[in-house]
Amino acid sequence: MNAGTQMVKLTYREAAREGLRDALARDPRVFLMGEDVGHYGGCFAVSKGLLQEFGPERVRDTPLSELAFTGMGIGAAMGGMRPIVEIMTVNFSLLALDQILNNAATLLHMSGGQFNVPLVIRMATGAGKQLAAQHAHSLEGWYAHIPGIRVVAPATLADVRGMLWTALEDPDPVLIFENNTLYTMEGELVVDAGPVDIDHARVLREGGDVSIITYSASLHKSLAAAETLAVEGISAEVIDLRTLRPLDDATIMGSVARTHRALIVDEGWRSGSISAEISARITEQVFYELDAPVERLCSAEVPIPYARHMEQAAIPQAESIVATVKRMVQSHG
Amino acid sequence: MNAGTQMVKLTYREAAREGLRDALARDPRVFLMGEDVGHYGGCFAVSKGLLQEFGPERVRDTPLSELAFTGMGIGAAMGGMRPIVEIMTVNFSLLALDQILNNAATLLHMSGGQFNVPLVIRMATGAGKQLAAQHAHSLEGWYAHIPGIRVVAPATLADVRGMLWTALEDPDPVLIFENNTLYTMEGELVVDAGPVDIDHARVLREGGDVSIITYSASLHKSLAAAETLAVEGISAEVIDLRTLRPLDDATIMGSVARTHRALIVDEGWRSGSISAEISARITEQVFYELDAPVERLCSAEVPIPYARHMEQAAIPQAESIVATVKRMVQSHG
Amino acid sequence: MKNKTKQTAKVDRDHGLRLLRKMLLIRRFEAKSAELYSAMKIRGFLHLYDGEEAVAVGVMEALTPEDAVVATYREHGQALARGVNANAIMAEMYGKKEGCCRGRGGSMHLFDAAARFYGGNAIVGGGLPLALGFALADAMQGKKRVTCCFFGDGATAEGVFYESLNLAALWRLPVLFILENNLYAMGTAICYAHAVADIAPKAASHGVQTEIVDGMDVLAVEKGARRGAEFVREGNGPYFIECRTYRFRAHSMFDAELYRTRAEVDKWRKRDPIASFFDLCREQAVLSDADLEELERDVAAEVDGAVAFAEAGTWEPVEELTRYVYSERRPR
Amino acid sequence: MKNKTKQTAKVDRDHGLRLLRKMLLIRRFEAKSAELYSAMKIRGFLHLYDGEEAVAVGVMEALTPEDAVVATYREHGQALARGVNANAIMAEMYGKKEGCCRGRGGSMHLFDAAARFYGGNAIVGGGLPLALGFALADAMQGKKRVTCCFFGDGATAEGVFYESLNLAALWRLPVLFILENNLYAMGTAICYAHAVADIAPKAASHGVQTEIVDGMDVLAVEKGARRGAEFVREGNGPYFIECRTYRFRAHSMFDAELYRTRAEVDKWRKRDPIASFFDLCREQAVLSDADLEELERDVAAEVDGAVAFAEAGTWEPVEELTRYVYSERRPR
Ligand SMILES: Cc1ncc(C[n+]2csc(CCOP(=O)(O)OP(=O)(O)O)c2C)c(N)n1
Ligand SMILES: Cc1ncc(C[n+]2csc(CCOP(=O)(O)OP(=O)(O)O)c2C)c(N)n1
Ligand SMILES: [Mg+2]
Ligand SMILES: [Mg+2]
Repeated sequence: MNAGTQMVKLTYREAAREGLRDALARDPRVFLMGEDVGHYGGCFAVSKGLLQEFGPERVRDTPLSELAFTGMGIGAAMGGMRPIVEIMTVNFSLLALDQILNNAATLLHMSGGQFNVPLVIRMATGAGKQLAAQHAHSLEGWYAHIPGIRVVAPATLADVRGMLWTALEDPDPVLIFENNTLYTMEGELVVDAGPVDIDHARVLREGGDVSIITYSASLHKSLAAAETLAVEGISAEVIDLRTLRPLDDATIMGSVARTHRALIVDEGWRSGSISAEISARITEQVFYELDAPVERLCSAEVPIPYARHMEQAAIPQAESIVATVKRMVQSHG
Repeated sequence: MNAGTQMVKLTYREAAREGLRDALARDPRVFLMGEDVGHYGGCFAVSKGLLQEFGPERVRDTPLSELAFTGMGIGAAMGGMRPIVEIMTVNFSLLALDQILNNAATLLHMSGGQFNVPLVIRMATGAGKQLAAQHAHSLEGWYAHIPGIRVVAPATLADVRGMLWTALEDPDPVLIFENNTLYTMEGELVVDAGPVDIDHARVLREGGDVSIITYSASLHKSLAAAETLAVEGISAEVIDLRTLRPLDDATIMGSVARTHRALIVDEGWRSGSISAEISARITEQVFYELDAPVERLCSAEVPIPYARHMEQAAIPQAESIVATVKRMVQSHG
Repeated sequence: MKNKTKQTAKVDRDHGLRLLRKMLLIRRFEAKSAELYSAMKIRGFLHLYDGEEAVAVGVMEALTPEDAVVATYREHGQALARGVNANAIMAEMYGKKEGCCRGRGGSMHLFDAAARFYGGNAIVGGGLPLALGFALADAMQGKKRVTCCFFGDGATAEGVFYESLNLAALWRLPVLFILENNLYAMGTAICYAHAVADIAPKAASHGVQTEIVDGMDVLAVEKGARRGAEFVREGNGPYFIECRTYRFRAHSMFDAELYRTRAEVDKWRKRDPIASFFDLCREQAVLSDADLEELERDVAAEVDGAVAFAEAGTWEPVEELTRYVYSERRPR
Repeated sequence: MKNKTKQTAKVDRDHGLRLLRKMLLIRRFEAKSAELYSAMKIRGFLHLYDGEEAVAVGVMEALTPEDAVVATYREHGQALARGVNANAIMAEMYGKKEGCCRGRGGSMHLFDAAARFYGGNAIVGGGLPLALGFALADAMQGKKRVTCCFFGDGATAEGVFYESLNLAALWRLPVLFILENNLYAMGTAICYAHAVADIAPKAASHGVQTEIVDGMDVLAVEKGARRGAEFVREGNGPYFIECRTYRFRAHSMFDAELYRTRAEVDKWRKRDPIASFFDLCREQAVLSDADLEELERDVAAEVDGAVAFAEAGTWEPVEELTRYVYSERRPR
């Protein structure tokens, strides 16, 4: 067995760390900067050990200055480096949004094509850990509104490791959203897993009755739901979007054209979510293939509450996916 | 003729100013703060003269500190005042987004209902004045993603004057978006025009063949398009959404159930726009009433370019509305 | 530093009892909270104030019930010192309906209208503009009140800190800024986050009156806070106090403390604000070992009571999930 | 202020000609731009540098072609001084394809890769972090280059200014900060925006080396900038120069100038940087009236040429609308 096929057991967190290590080892232009990425070892322990391995020039602890260090990443990218800016969590990224939207996303266009911004920004996202309203946003779908950036949401070990590589090779800004509930997820990965494409969604489970279109943490709930549904004789196809901007319409429409029903599962707040965009596109592109209205299962439109039962009630669950699919399949035979 | 029915000719700008004057005169708790609202007279001359009329305690020029003065408005609102925070334009509001999303929108919920935030934030929005990428965002639909706030977009003189009043009486934060191309629009208004509701969309023109669902500057383009279409025998209903959060589903669905076709016209970027949300809801609520797929006419997904011909090509126009409606009506008789 | 050394400070018995009790309550309440965290009764983030008790307790002495407090996410200490009910806090951390925020806020979001305690804020620096707003509202309404705002050294790297200082000074707002400088922002030592580790001169450069106090000395903090509150209340504009302190425990329950040495922590522990204040009181024959024992019993009972209250609490029905997103009553 | 008075400064002829020509070019180019604005050839916002020419021209003298410049939205002056082609700028303001940004940027977004001119930025303070990034990239790549960043007094109220100062000082980044203090942010006089109108001490409190120069005196600006650039280039970290200047005309073409008096403007006009520099050169018998006339003719020709170039330019086809949103070539 050569390295390419040797499998190793690890967590999503470790896979993310391997991705960072690959990147730092591979390209001297790459460096990581953000709050507590160094001495603390990363707020989710993702970058643990990297300061020791690569030194303080390459693994840079920043002050709590999200706006300035994100903008600094943009400038450094334009200046020939390949920065990875870590904004601890999406909740704090609002402080940096001006730089992301008004500079990272627009400089190429405003300059008439003169300057591209090969920047990667990583952040944790999502609810589920009882961190309450200010620490539980799921805004990756919201970010996908912005032209000029790419938005990816790795749900698997291979993706969290490999998307970083591809993102660093991209000439334009890429935002990587890692759901904070996934870090402890275990799985297997080939030892020297490499880059993965960031242009396509992936059908993770084939099925004929309904297409469940989802991403990130909800992918795993959707796969669990599909298992349950299978027992009851309902065959659900499960699509991992992987990239939220630009969306891979072909994979989505291909699936819906086969199953004639679509459910989008999304941890973002419902109104104005990425799931609304997908629903609208399905209507626009394969309306006459639909046997039933496209449905969405999203988070409740509420700042995420602290109490566990309330928080879990606020976000989509395997049970609610099962129930929704059953209703969709049964009521519109 | 009494004051209540006496009409006066004025611009949208003047109507907005009358709204501010009403508010300042009516309630001593109301004050206006923002960049250049005082000595300069407002960047769009909306607040011209108000500093002289109400003094520097009530009309407060702020430093360029969007994050701090927006947050200060939140605190002042909780402290018993009724602040109107003016963020010159939506483009700069990104700097204040953390306070808007993490505080204004969440405090009521996080505090278990103890503290509401009766804050009004006004800002100009929109493209069309050749101000290029960093000064031409249309993000009002994007803001409508956030639970806990209300988002309104006055398209008429009555609304720009009256929505402020209603917003100030609302116990929760209200964001008012004024499209910068509307300030010079002229019209008539009753002298003592008062508050208007901010809960309902309005059918501004009735029609039977298609529902054009829109708001703000696009409303006027849609009305013009409807005129043109009428000449060609196509009867378009035009809905002014007025409030983008929460959406008035009843008015939208009522119309679509009558016309069986819907076109949403929106100056926001297409992907993840408020028009996607409306499309998704139509699918969810009146799918079986539809004679044709819901369509959207949005801005091109590009940072708005400076050159006039490019900028105009980037945003929806009456001509493109006419063309889209004709295609919709003709191809799916 | 303007404060005199504690040896010269005279304490009267009631005052000593009150300060010591408050600090002890915080210490014991939090020790119990940490236990309950391990027992999975409390979840999310839990940031202990262990070592910093003298700051909140000293500061609150200078405030009246009409004043307002804006806190951080490390705010059990700030809340307890302010007089927020321990039962309501514990129930909140359990996520129970009887919690001060009906279980919606948790450890990082304690609010109490009655105490004018305007919350924990989990966005570093996020409370600063709110404090300005309360102060502005008071000033515009002619109320001679103080708004006291807590924040850490980490927050002083955020742009909003400077925007807030300038605005407060420009408009002479009645804000008492309390910097809890514990030398670390999570795992980032102040030298890795600030080119100049002296924060007070930065505040002074914006025209804010500043003072530095020993944050391990509750009397020094109290004195500074009284000076500051008086200054602010008299309409002289904002006042900034840097309290030099240290957190004895990890940043949160997720912290492996890779960034500092045991020796450094031990050195600071020798300056424990509770032990040293009690020693002072004992030296001055104001308090005895028996007093301390009684206080400990009393505080233990309060903490136990809080746990019992929280345990007995109920869960908000999930049907209530979307309550409090918007106000329930609107005029039209 | 460190600079000596201009009487003592000695100018050599080539230097004098170069500085004067650059300032004149900016003045005449912008006067023409204002005309063209009224003629509706140029649209959007147009912010003139009239009165402030000595700042950009003086600063650019200290930079090499390898250095980088990050500008504001009032950047025709900065661009012309840096050597961005006048034709390309004018065509850009016409919105023509031949413009330096193919008509996509307009007046507020002039970019030029060849000149390492990284753009006008229409978000006040938005360029500061970018400048840090260029400087960091240079430092990490071992390049001894300077990144020069312009911004106004208004920008120094933005939090990002302080975040940037601290980071630049903390990491000793090779940034030359140029504050164009023209006493107003739009219509807000500095006294209404800053509790303390002295900005330099605020920068100094973050450990940044500071200096104040007379921004109406091109030689003083140049000297300061040379000191600063040298300091930065030698790896000593950032340097901050406050240039005290004044804008003679309205903030933009939409400004009724309600916030200042004619008399104040007239007072400042007496210190016109171009007239006073020419006077100095004439006093020193370095330049004559005839030289000035020739420069005027020369500059007029360049401006006319730019207008002709812009007029002759073409419109980017609307089919190209969505180009440059993403790069055209990607590795996979
Ligand atoms: C804007 C923002 N950025 C990052 C974080 C994550 N975070 C939480 S606490 C903390 C450190 C804050 O340090 P300091 O202000 O010194 O307070 P301390 O924890 O020492 O009391 C960080 C980085 C946050 N909550 N908010
Ligand atoms: C973040 C932001 N807020 C507000 C504005 C609107 N605005 C444009 S220029 C300006 C004044 C800036 O003043 P200053 O920094 O002193 O530069 P000057 O115009 O005097 O050169 C303002 C408020 C903006 N462009 N960006
Ligand atoms: Mg700290
Ligand atoms: Mg200025």
